[in-house]
Amino acid sequence: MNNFKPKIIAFCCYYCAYAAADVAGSLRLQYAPEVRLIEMPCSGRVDPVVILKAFEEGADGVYVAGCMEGDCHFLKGNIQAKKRVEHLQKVIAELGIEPERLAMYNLSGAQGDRFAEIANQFTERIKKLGPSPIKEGEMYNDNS
Amino acid sequence: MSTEHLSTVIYQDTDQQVNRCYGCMKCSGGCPISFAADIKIHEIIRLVNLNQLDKLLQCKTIWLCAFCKTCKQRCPNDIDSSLVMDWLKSKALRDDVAIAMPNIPILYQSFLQSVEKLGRVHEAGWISSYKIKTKTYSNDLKLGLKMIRKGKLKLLPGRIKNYQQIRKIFSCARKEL
Amino acid sequence: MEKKTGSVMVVGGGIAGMQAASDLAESGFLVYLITNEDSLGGLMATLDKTFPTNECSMCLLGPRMTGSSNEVNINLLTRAEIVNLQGEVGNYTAEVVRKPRYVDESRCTGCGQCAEACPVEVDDKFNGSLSKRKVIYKQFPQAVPNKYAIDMEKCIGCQKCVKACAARAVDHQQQPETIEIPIGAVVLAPGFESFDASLLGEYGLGYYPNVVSNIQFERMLSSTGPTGGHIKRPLDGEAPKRIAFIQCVGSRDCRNKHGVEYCSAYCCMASVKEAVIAKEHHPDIEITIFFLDMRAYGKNFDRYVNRAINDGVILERSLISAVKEDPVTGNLSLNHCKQGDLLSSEYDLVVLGAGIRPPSSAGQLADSVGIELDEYGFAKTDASSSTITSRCGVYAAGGFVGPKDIPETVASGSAAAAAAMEALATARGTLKQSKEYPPEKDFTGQDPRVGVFVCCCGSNIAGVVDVPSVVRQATGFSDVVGAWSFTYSCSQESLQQIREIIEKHQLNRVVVAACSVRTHLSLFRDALRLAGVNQYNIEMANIRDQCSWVHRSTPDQATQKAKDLVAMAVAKVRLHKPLQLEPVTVIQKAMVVGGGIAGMTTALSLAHQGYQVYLIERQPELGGMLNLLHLKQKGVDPKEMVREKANEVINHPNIKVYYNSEITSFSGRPGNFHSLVKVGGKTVVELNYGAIILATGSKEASLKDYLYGQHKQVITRMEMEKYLAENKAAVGLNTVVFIQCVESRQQGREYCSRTCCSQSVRQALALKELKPDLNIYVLYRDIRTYGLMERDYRLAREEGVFFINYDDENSPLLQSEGGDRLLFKAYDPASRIDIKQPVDLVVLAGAATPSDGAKKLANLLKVPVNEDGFFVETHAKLAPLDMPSAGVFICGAAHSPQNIAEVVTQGRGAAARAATLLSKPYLMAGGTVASVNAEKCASCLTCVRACPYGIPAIGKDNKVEISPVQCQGCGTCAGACPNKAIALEHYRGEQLTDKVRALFREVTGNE
Amino acid sequence: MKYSYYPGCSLCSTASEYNLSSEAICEQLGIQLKEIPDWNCCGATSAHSASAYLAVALPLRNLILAEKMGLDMVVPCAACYHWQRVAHQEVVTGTAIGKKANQELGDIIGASYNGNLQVKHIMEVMLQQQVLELLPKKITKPLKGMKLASYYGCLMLRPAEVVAIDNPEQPDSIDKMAQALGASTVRWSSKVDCCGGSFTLAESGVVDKLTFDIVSAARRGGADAIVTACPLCQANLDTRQKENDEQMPVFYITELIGVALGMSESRQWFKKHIVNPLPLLERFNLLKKG
Ligand SMILES: Cc1cc2nc3c(=O)[nH]c(=O)nc-3n(C[C@H](O)[C@H](O)[C@H](O)COP(=O)(O)OP(=O)(O)OC[C@H]3O[C@@H](n4cnc5c(N)ncnc54)[C@H](O)[C@@H]3O)c2cc1C
Ligand SMILES: Cc1cc2nc3c(=O)[nH]c(=O)nc-3n(C[C@H](O)[C@H](O)[C@H](O)COP(=O)(O)OP(=O)(O)OC[C@H]3O[C@@H](n4cnc5c(N)ncnc54)[C@H](O)[C@@H]3O)c2cc1C
Ligand code: SF4
Ligand code: SF4
Ligand code: SF4
Ligand code: SF4
Ligand code: SF4
Ligand code: SF4
Ligand code: SF4
Ligand code: SF4
Repeated sequence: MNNFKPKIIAFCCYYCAYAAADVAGSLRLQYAPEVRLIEMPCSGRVDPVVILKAFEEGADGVYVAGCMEGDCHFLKGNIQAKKRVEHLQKVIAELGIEPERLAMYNLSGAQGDRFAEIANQFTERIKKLGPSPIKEGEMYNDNS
Repeated sequence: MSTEHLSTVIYQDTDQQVNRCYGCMKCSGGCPISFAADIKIHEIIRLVNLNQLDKLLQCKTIWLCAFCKTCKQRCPNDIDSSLVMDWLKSKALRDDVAIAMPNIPILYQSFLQSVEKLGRVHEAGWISSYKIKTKTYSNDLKLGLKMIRKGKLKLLPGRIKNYQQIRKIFSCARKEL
Repeated sequence: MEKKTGSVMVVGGGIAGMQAASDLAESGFLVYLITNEDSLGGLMATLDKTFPTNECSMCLLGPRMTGSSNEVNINLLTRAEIVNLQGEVGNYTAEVVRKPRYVDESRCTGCGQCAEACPVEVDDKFNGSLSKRKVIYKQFPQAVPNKYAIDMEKCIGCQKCVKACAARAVDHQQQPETIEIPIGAVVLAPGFESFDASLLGEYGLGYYPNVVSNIQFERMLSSTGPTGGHIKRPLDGEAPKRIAFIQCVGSRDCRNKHGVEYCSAYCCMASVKEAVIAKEHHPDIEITIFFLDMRAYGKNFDRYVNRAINDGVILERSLISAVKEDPVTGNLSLNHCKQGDLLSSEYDLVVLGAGIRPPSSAGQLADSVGIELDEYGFAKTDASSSTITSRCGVYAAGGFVGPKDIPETVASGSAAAAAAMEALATARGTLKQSKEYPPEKDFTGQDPRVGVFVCCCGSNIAGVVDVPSVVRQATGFSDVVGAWSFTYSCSQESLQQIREIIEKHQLNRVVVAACSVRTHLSLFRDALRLAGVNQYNIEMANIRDQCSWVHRSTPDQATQKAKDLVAMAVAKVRLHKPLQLEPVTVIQKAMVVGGGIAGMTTALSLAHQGYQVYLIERQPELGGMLNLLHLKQKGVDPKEMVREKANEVINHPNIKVYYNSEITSFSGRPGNFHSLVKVGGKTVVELNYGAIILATGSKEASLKDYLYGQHKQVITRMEMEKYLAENKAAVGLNTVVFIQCVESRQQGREYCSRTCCSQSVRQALALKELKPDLNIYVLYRDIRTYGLMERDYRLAREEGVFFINYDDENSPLLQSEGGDRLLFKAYDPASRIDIKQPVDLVVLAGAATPSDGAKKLANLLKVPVNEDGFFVETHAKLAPLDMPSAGVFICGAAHSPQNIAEVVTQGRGAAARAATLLSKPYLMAGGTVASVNAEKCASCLTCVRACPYGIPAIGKDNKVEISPVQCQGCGTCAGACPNKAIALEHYRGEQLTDKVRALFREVTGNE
Repeated sequence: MKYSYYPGCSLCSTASEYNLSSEAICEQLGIQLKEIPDWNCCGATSAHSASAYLAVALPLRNLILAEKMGLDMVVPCAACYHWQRVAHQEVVTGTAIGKKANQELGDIIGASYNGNLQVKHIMEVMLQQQVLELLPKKITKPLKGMKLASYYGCLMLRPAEVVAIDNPEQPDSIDKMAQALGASTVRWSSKVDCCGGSFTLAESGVVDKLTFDIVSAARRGGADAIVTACPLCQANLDTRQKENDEQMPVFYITELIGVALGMSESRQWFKKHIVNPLPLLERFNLLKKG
């Protein structure tokens, strides 16, 4: 179990989480190396299909990181994202994937420390859960 | 009595523009005798602005003021409350009102009598005169004896050469009032 | 007429300077932005969050700074000062001295190796000296330009930095240089400085470690600050449990050489904000703010303060005389008075609400450019417009004109820009620079040919990540033509090489594995354009900030992550489509709704700039509320001002005024709007224009409280203006009472009407002038004569106007005594006396509310109003004059209650904002925007509801259409669309899925 | 360096040790003091509350006498210093009282004041560059290890426009001198607090609290002793400490300078103190037991 190197995808809004990752970098904060960032124009762009695809491909955890509530660069994209994530948690639960493998976080672009903390916490959480129940094969088919 | 507003009279006599007061209460917060004051310093200033002379002349605060000028140092409107207190004190004495802390003017008077008479103050002399007037002999008795023993209080007064000049200064001052 | 120079120098790199610079650059002028610091940002860079939205200051500022430094028409000069200005408006020559950075900006990559090597540590002034930095340093992590600099005074000359810098950027021999720059106008925005509270020893700053200034506290709250965002006592690093804020430190204080009489205007709110943020960090911290008047006069400020109180922040109305320290615990104690009692309390930390001062360089700057300063040392400006200085062609903005918060600063930056645009209207566009690019190659139908460039960033990346193995792996991906590595990809040489490689290998797509898209994407996009490749055909993998810097101890994993990120970038870039920006023409005319002082100012500015303006006023005359004001304000007679402006408006050939008219329809897109305007209730005209500015103003609320309407001796403040105009107010009066905050700042109208305190004070002074022995009482909750208006408040007190504070529990009472007689009763907390007085006249400071019909107009234009009915701007801090719909702008009392000077500033500022649009013959639309696949669209309207800007709309065939000009590119609609009918370019569904897939297996073109 | 010297009434009685030590150290440091002949009481804490005029006229006579001597005036007593400065200021700035008093004094003593004089507190004299340079050469008994709370009180700091010899809120001139003597000074916040000296006799309850607070603060700051430059402060702090409590000696700065200069007569000064400072001085080996 100790050798388990989870694959984690973080969909990061350009205006907050991506910027916070840069701050974490310039401050040389050290955090868990398992997270792969995907830059998004806004957390509101988060697409249910893409997230489900990520789990299908074998991601052990996925999170979406957007601006603080009320602070969204695009006014309310992060609220939409939150709703979608909450909905998707139910969907994956029905597919037999622990809903804790999907999360939504809010942070501001200056919070390098918070970015690192989230990466650490989430990685820790996924390590505890172990590898995704989806090993190989397809549980979900998308036609897009 | 003049019908002029108290704040105007005080402004004329002391140059203190009390109507500038914000009521910010800095003076009261910093005043060392606030804890003992029946009317707080900012309230004194406020009562001047409200033309409430009687209340002011009867309060303890004006006599307690130690003239330390902490209020003036910190007042954002540059009001020197100690000068207002001084003005109220002399007004109280002039108007012969019942003074809330009678010992204090007696103390000042005893001191000044000594100066008027001798040109300098004779500590043992004025203190005992004060104690007689206020019937407070026993207070600090031990301390006084100790001071005498240590040569700090001389029993015999000395007088300056030109003591008449001092008396003239005092009489000029009386004319001022 | 002599030819004018189409360039402007902006002095000061704070938010005011950046705003002025970007408005000017965007509207066709060449800008020289000079600042005496190492980075852009100014005071805002030191702040953590900003009131009243609690947004992160740096998040707001970061994009602004990068934007200013990337804009081709802004030449940024750091460590620079203007020392001389010769010539006249339109044709100035500015002499600028650039002090050396000792680091070659063109070479430095911001890697920080030099600072790691530097052996000398000094106090970090940026962090309020609460931490240390090296002698070679970057001002703050997000500094722009992202370059290092040497603090030469402290340098010991050890040359370690020189050796450490692989880019060979450090140059200890750099000398100051003087440059002469031809310009047409100057905008001065050197800001203000925080007052040095250690000069007031009674508060103990600099003597007692646990007393800090508000700037230091901001730094502590900031996650990039000296304590990493943790509130710690400087003495022992303990987390404080009790914090006191002391207000008006060094402001509203005329006692000695260190004080100033004005109110610094921002500090009440800043302290409330800092208290709120501190409480967010640690909800159980006990926080008390000691204040005199809570000056929460701005838009949404009172709500903010009320929320703070609900969250447990304690407000105590009492200034503090002195702070004492317990030398054993470092705890601090202070006395305050409450209802006549003297209370003493102990705190773990004390924060001083230090006010502001004009910048220390103000005197020298004024001499150099030949302008006058006012008695406080701020820029002396024209009585009727605070952007106009004493020298023609020199304009002032921001804190330099007087205390201001951020949105006011931004508005004044725009206003100064507008003034310069007016002066240089004929030269607009003459010096505008645009880069020459080769024609774009057409790759249609070609397979992807991807080139991967992996950066070593000196040893920043290569020191941790195994760059050769990343290159090796990348070479193997399908569609990848080749991979190359560079020591510094962003250096001029490397960029040149990249272009050559692209051309040689006929690459049509590029991946750069280096640093952040936030700082470097535009640079590499430019390289693509120069190589004839569509600038959107690039993807970056951030293998520095996200790998080498943050996983130093696990180089293998860092390398693996770098490889993954590159694979993911390649997978995504394969599907990139060349995006074209399409030009759409702009009608270079504006419509202004509302002919008050705001609307007239905007109209005149645009007209002076050469644009045609339609001014729509529903009354038969221009001037709005100012027609009703009588008293002079800052030396300005409002009626006079209205008359002058109205004449100018009426006689200006570029302005067409429509009286008695209202707009009845609104359609089109930015740059091309159409409206029907009903004139005189009958005629309807159709007007086409490119931008619209709302200036519909405010009105006095109709009052019910305090016997208004029942007793003829109770009048409103507007009625008082009329009385004073007729000079009869004082006749036969003995006692006049002003009651403040009537129907403002209460349930249902939880805001401050902002103009009433100062107006009542002026009215009281005017009455005193008419009849010096008149008894005047002003019953107030907080006297809000913020900023330089504080002087009027002092004058009124000196004249004997008696101010009595009241609160909700002790509201004043007014009784009719039959006939004309009235009696007022009030409790005076400052003397603990009940005051009962017969009174002859009562003046109610009634609330200001949005003018009638504002809501209707908002619905017509599909723009939002807030719960109070005022228009809601795009962004409360940085876009105060823009409305969320592109092409719509806002100014004046319709935005929020404000005083004449502020209205004029906003009016002019809105003109600059509109000019950024109107100055362009066409708009470039497209890029990263959403588009609808009509075939898939089920017309479910999910997107219509999801879009934060209300842009998707039902169009032809009942299908949704999205205007590429209006779309902001957030992708919320695309994420929401249940049929996946909406694609956000660059983030299309298949691009994202492929990017995800690439983490697990190689993605090829054959899936 | 030559000055006219105004000792004032206190220094002739309750604060005689201040007088003795001031004169002694000045002599040692080559500063000549010439006592103003026939000087009179400045009115101190009482004159102003009876009459604003008296508070100016009394010290003005001394200024006239000193001006005749042609020497700047040195005053060790903070109260006298304060009132002499006030009188100087009133005349120089030409206030109504200043003008009147100057004119009437002219009639009374045949000379009036021209304002050609500087009134200096003895601390100002001691902190002159020359003296500071001389001191290290003269110090034979540095006050090493002694921790002092320097106490300034009100009269030499306020009002700042008239008297400030120092930062009115965070003064450090006594600290600097104490440090020059080899002692260390403690960080404390009661340096400029009022001790209530003006009514020590009339309202002893109030004064007891004020002095108690100050002495406790000094103790909490870790001080071995308090050092002042004002006879009212010294007397008040020295005499108001309760016999049963732990007591803290209160020095005049001039006494400590004397000790550091190795003056053996200092023992006589200390005998006049109410709180006996000898054990402390002996503990630091500054005075021999005996
Ligand atoms: C503690 C604190 C908290 C605050 N919090 C808030 C808040 O929450 N919300 C809010 O709205 N406002 C807040 N403010 C106010 C806000 O910071 C200011 O309104 C704003 O930063 C002013 O911007 P500016 O561009 O005018 O000046 P500055 O930010 O001061 O920028 C001026 C720039 O000009 C440069 N410069 C100066 N002189 C020269 C020269 N001679 N030559 C070249 N360059 C020069 C300076 O170095 C600086 O870079 C706060 C202020 C403080 C002090
Ligand atoms: C009671 C009160 C007292 C004030 N006192 C002062 C003061 O003493 N000092 C001070 O500086 N400021 C004062 N103000 C603020 C003052 O209103 C502004 O300073 C200034 O007048 C605002 O200018 P404006 O152009 O934004 O709005 P306004 O002066 O209100 O002008 C708005 C104009 O728009 C027109 N309009 C409105 N809606 C439409 C529409 N739908 N279509 C066409 N036209 C429309 C109106 O007819 C009006 O002419 C006061 C405000 C109020 C409410
Ligand atoms: S400090 Fe000054 S302004 Fe404040 S209450 Fe006292 S007298 Fe008034
Ligand atoms: S001068 Fe008087 S009122 Fe002012 S602070 Fe001192 S004791 Fe209080
Ligand atoms: S490139 Fe050179 S000067 Fe710039 S940060 Fe790196 S080491 Fe320092
Ligand atoms: S030369 Fe100066 S800046 Fe460079 S490392 Fe040495 S001390 Fe630091
Ligand atoms: S009243 Fe003015 S100066 Fe005082 S803290 Fe508030 S905003 Fe600052
Ligand atoms: S492009 Fe390369 S060299 Fe330049 S800053 Fe980014 S990582 Fe460093
Ligand atoms: S009277 Fe007006 S300006 Fe003053 S606080 Fe009340 S609402 Fe605000
Ligand atoms: S991308 Fe964003 S702004 Fe554009 S239409 Fe969609 S939701 Fe609206």
